[in-house]
Amino acid sequence: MSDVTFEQIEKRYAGRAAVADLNLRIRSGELVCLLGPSGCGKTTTLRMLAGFLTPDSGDISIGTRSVLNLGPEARPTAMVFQRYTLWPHMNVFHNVAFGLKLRRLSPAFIRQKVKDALTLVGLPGMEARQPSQLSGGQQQRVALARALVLEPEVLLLDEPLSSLDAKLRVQLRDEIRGIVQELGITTVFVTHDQEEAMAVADRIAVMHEGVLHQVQTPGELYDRPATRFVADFIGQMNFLSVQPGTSGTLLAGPLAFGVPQSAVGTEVAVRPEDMQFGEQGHPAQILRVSDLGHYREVLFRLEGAPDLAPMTAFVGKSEALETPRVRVRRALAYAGGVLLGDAVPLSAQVVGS
Amino acid sequence: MSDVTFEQIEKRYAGRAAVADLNLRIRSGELVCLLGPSGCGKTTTLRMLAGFLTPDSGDISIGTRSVLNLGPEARPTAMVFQRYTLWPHMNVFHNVAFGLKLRRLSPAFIRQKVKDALTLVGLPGMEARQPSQLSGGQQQRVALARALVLEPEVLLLDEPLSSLDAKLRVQLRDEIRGIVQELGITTVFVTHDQEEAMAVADRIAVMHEGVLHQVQTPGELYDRPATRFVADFIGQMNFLSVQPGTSGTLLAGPLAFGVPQSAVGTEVAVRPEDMQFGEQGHPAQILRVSDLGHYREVLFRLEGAPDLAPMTAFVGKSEALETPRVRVRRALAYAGGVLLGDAVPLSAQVVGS
Amino acid sequence: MSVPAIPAPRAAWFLQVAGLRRALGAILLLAFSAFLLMPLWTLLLWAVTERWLYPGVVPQQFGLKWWSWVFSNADIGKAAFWSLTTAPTVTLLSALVCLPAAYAFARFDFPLKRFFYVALLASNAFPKLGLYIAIAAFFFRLGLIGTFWGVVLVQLVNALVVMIWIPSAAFAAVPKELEEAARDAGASPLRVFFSVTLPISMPGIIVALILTFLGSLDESQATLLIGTPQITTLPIQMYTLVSSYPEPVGAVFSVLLATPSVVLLLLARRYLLAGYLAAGFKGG
Amino acid sequence: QTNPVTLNFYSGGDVNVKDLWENNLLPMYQKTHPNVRINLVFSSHGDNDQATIDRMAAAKKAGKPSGIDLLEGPVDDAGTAGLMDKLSVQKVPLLARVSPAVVNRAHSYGVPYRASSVVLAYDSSRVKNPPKTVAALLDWINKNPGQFTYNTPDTGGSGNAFVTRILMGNLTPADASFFQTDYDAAREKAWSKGLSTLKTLAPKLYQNGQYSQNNVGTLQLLGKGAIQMGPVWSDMGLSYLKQGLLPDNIKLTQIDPPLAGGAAYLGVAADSVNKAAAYDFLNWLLTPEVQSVVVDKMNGYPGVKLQYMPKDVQTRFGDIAGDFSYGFSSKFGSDMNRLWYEQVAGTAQPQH
Amino acid sequence: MSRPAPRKQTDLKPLLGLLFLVPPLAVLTLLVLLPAFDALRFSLGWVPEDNVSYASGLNLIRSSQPTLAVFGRLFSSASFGRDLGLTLFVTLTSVALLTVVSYALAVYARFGRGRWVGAVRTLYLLPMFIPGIIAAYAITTFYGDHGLLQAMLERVGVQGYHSPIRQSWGIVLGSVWTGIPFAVLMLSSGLDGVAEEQIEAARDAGASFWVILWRIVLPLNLVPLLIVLTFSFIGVFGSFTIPYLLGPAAPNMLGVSMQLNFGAFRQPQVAVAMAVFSFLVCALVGYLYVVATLRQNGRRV
Ligand SMILES: Nc1ncnc2c1ncn2[C@@H]1O[C@H](COP(=O)(O)OP(=O)(O)OP(=O)(O)O)[C@@H](O)[C@H]1O
Ligand SMILES: Nc1ncnc2c1ncn2[C@@H]1O[C@H](COP(=O)(O)OP(=O)(O)OP(=O)(O)O)[C@@H](O)[C@H]1O
Ligand SMILES: [Mg+2]
Ligand SMILES: [Mg+2]
Repeated sequence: MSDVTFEQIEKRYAGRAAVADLNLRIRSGELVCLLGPSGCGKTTTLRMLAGFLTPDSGDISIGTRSVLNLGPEARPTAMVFQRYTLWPHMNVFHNVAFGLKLRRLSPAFIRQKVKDALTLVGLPGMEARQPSQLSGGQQQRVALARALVLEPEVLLLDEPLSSLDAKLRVQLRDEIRGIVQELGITTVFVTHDQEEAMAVADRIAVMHEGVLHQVQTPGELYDRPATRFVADFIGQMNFLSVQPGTSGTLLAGPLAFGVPQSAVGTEVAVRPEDMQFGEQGHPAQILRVSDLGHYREVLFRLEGAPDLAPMTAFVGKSEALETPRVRVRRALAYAGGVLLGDAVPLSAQVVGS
Repeated sequence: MSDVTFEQIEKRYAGRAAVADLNLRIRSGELVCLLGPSGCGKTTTLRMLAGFLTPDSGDISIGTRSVLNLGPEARPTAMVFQRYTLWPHMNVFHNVAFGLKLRRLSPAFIRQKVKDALTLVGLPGMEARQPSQLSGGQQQRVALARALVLEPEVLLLDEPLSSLDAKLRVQLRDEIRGIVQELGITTVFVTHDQEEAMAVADRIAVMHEGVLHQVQTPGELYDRPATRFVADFIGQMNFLSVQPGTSGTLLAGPLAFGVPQSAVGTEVAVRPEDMQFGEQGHPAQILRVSDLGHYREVLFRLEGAPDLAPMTAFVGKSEALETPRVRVRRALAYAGGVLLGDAVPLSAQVVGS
Repeated sequence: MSVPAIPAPRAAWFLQVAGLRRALGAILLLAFSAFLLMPLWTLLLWAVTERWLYPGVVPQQFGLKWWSWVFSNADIGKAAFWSLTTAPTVTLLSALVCLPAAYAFARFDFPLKRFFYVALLASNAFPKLGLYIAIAAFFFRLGLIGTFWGVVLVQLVNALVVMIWIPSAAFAAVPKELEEAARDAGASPLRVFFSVTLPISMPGIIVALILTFLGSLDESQATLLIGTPQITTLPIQMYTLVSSYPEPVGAVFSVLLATPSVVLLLLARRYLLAGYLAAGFKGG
Repeated sequence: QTNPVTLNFYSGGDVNVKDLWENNLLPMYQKTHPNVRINLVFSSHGDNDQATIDRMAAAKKAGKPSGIDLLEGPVDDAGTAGLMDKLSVQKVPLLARVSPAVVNRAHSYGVPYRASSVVLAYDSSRVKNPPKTVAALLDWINKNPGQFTYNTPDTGGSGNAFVTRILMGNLTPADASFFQTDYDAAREKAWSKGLSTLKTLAPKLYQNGQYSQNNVGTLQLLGKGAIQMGPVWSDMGLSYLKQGLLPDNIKLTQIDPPLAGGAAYLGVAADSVNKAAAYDFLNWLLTPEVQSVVVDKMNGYPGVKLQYMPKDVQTRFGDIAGDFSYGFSSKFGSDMNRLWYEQVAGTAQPQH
Repeated sequence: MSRPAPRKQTDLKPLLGLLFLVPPLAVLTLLVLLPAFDALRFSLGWVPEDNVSYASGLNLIRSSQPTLAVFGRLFSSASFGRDLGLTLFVTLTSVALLTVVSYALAVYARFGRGRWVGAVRTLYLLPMFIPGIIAAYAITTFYGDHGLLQAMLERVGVQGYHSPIRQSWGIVLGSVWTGIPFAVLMLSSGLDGVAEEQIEAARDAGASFWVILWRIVLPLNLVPLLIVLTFSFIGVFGSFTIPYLLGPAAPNMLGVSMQLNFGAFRQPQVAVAMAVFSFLVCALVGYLYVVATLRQNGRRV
């Protein structure tokens, strides 16, 4: 019902595309994160949906009707910004009530609605506070209440947490996710923090330089990144430059992989947790071990492979590192920046001889 | 030789202690992180060491001599700041050469030193650039070079990476660690990002509201947090409120723990990765699973324990969650905010009956 | 590589040095205060003086005789009336004329924007007397000489720069997000301006209003040419008094005339210190 | 009586003139003439004289009434421009009591209702024998450096009169009358000797060449004891003495030939529609009672000849009222100002 | 599926912007451009007969073609040379003194510590709220001949005080006194933009107070400084009240001289020519300001 559809949207600034040929469908009630490095076009996309920017071409619709001809005040969207979220000259009540008052509702009704909204975001009874008397997290909660009180069909969040402390960020993102799911509002959440995106999103849309690379659930995105950029951007990834071996195999030093097809410049990508230390595998030389709490990050080199760059492995705290031998559990192959398919780790002996 | 010692340092602002009774010894060549939430006194501590602030009482020494009577220009320290790191009206060369020129060294010598320093931070040949032509990460590198070129005995870094992108932050922190270790400079690194601290520090000093809670290596800090605050702040932690059971045991719903001694308000703390899902243990009800890439975060409740708040577990991607039964692998007991000791998980049946 | 690691501890940063330097600072500070305040102090003394002959450091005879003299003789009532009607009118009118333009400069892009912005500066550089003479001839034809509106209009010239530049910087400093949030909540652009933009930029506008008001209150050259004899404002009265009566009269009148301004200063201090003035001039 | 009329009366001068009108003459007139309302528009120092004339001229050109009935000030200039009504004994009978020379000076465009002259004020405790002639005055100044000054000629009549007197000292009587009424820039060469006299005088003045800035400035310097002698308006000097603003030891005297003075003229605008009432008002001004008030309040000279004044007035003015001479015509006056600035004040002065 | 064509948004903003600009531009045209143009024409020999203040002047130069004769007369007059000399002397000294004093105050207000800072911050605003005439009058009563200062000096046995009032230094004194608030406010806000970190980094590198001031603070604060220099220059150059009340009888600053020529000398054409000349000088200096802000905006991007 409140599906959001971008069709061939393009927006250019001074000739350079900030968003190019964007096709994206967000289902009613879904929470989609727009994720990508700074300048990739996330905010531009969001602001086109909100109505602050007009696309150069393409169409945007909410539900079944195009919203392109509507101004921001007429669209069923509400936005929460990264900075400058509250009007500093109004107290919390007036901030939240502003939109309601424009609709000429009765004062008693407005009071009740504001009260409900503040309760929803965990700030009951804060009506009389000035924004300057609130912490950053509380300000963002009020901003959320201000957006929700208008009962929008689509909620837009532009890096709402990025100015907050780490602990608070985690807490608030869980709350936002809870509220949004409870209300069933279609939500677009912009962030450049992949952990945040993975924690809150139903699906993540990864953008890079104006181009949408992949839209997927967090798990699938991590497991099968569609492009090399996504693979690199989401989580950590070891990229091994490989040489073609015999019979369709690829060789990276002592490691060998089987791929369906291959091309020039093919790379093999291995997640750090897929580098398995144990009794079997190739001898490795450990360069550094960082204890990151519930796991350790191990920087190592494969012995007898001076051309291979150092690689990273995630190792549980209980696993032993005394006999540093490494086996690859799972790998992917990329060519021309695009996923080719699985790279099946082969026993090096089999191939190498 | 360049040990840094804080002895009973205290600094008050308007009657409130920003730093209270600080005793800390940093060994020569060591990299210590000051870690803590915003406002805990990290910057204040660092600036007292640099000489920009004078403590109200106590003593600070570098090597064997007290530096309290020296101005910042006379202390063998060099500082890198979070923001506004470079002088915008000077190019890279003049930024780095500034301190050398004040020492009236020969131009040729200065040129050489600047060149070496820029090479060290990975920016060879960038002398002629203006700061505005550099990316944020490059600017911080130049700032580092500017600090290092004076060959300080102690290097002070105040959240040098917090204005950078996530990827860049990881990369630069590794580089900084490498350079500092290579030069063997005693380093104090301020951050509020615990992951960053764990990745770079030899030891971490955790502060809270002006008080130093614990100084330890990252691993030990994670494994045996000395206070409840540290336990909560470093990594994620489940706190279970417990009831005293028979014969010195503590009960949290169906879970039982053995502790050396106990007190009113004792809590048991369990790391999420110490919540083990498997065939054995207590039945659990899974509330939410977030796929965070190389592991999953599971929010669950123990069945038959309505009083216990939902708990978090980290579960590997390969582990199955079909038969949700939970066992606690390892736990700690805190009372009055301070570590009591290990809480040994007991088989509930043994105790409960 | 080894530097002769000579720390260069010569002088320390500001005031954090020996008592000598601090004393020097104190003396300079006192000198500055005396430079600013002593003339005003002298004036205050003269205002309550009946007799003060030369070598005296304080008046020989205090008294308030001249206050009643000034109130009963000089045309204070009339001058105060004209001052207190022209100055607010000039201020309000200039706000009406200039604020939309200030907003346009802050928020819109239009052809020749920079040119117009700088043209305002140029208007400030033409010597005022030259303009007034020509304006007087022009007003003469329009019958504006010696009228209230003539005085108001001619003073408008002086308000243009301040009333456009400073508010323009204040408008520009309002984050776009705050305006967009209001649009988002359903407000029309006009509503956004009055509910969000204007209140938030108010401190900057207040600075501009104050400067315009003070400028108008201080104006004498134009009023002399355009307004007198029908419209005499306080500064013109002051010229008369200073050149016609003994010192105490001018002093009494000065105190009367400066008091409202100084009250204004105390009220407006924090706005002035907040940097809006400079923001306006740097906005170009 | 007839219909009530309103006379718009444009006047200008020092504040004492304003006080005279507002506090004395107008209330007095109003008492006896309830049907005539006089609307006074006053500009201090006559700053607006030119503007007023401009306004009348523009009105005349446009064929509209200027709204001005009575004008006190440069009636002569205005009259020359055809803006004033020429007066006569038929229109204002008491004009007969005024010295014809005085009436002629304004070409009959105004009634001289009061007069005053510039005199020399001096500190009698230190100056025992005040100079009686111009030459003696110059001699005294040179012998007592720093004890004399005068105000710049554009800022007040007293300094102006002193400058005029020095310049006139080198003119023939025929020239003098030409300079009083006409204008010809070419004849200003005759001033050069006087200007150089003034220039050589400068270093001997107060503070090696400081001029006071207006009539009051000289009085204030005298009052403070900073100078011993200076030219002042007789009326101002007398009223300052009366109010105790000048110490008693300051005395006034006139030199020979006298310093310039003048009458204040009040005329009727050519386009006034209330001429009858205006004439009546002018005539009233010349009555002995009114003239006594003028003399009393302003310490001015009467407009009518002294013989028509009460005895006590005649004795009071015995010493200084003997005579006064006239200044230059207004155009010559402007040029005199300019040349004084260029050649006297503008020359290099000793700076400390 | 037919998609509604995106609304061809004819952007109204440029139009609206120009519309908003109409009122001040009208004021500018009527009250500045036209009069200035009038004045310019008059100074070039075109005498408008319907302008009585112009046409009734003495020694008018009338010409049907534009002529520089008026300027020729102006420049060849000895008094103009002296006036210009005084004007330049006063303007340059005032601006220099004003800058030094204001910079010292701004630095103190920005970096000073202690309870006096607040007092100074209010104090330097004071002259902004004192009308110029009163300021001049107050300065005269204190610094003038036989004023309070002289009395005080004599009390402590210092003889031979020469008052600057009614000398060229009197104008400088008055200009500095009245110019301080604007200059300090401007410089202060510039200094507020210099981050503590940038100064601390320099201290850390071993720089002394003066080195920091000269090598860090000053260069970072260049644009506000230029603004102060240009605006003070324009302000003092064309000032009237202060030089009229505090300056010598002659020579005069151009502002006063204009007034004299227009009033006491009845030389409106000369007065207007002076106005045109002053404008050219000030416009030249104003050009500096424009260049400075342009450069700054260039750097900001
Ligand atoms: N008003 C504008 N004028 C010109 N270019 C613009 C404008 N707004 C954005 N851009 C450019 O468009 C691109 C996308 O910008 P956008 O703000 O959408 O990035 P983003 O993904 O939100 O980045 P961030 O994470 O930094 O907020 C960037 O290259 C940016 O420089
Ligand atoms: N100049 C000051 N005046 C008053 N209080 C101050 C001042 N500087 C710091 N404080 C207070 O001292 C405490 C410690 O501040 P500090 O800057 O050391 O915190 P921090 O740990 O560096 O925090 P952050 O992570 O936000 O930089 C805070 O409560 C702060 O408000
Ligand atoms: Mg963005
Ligand atoms: Mg800090």
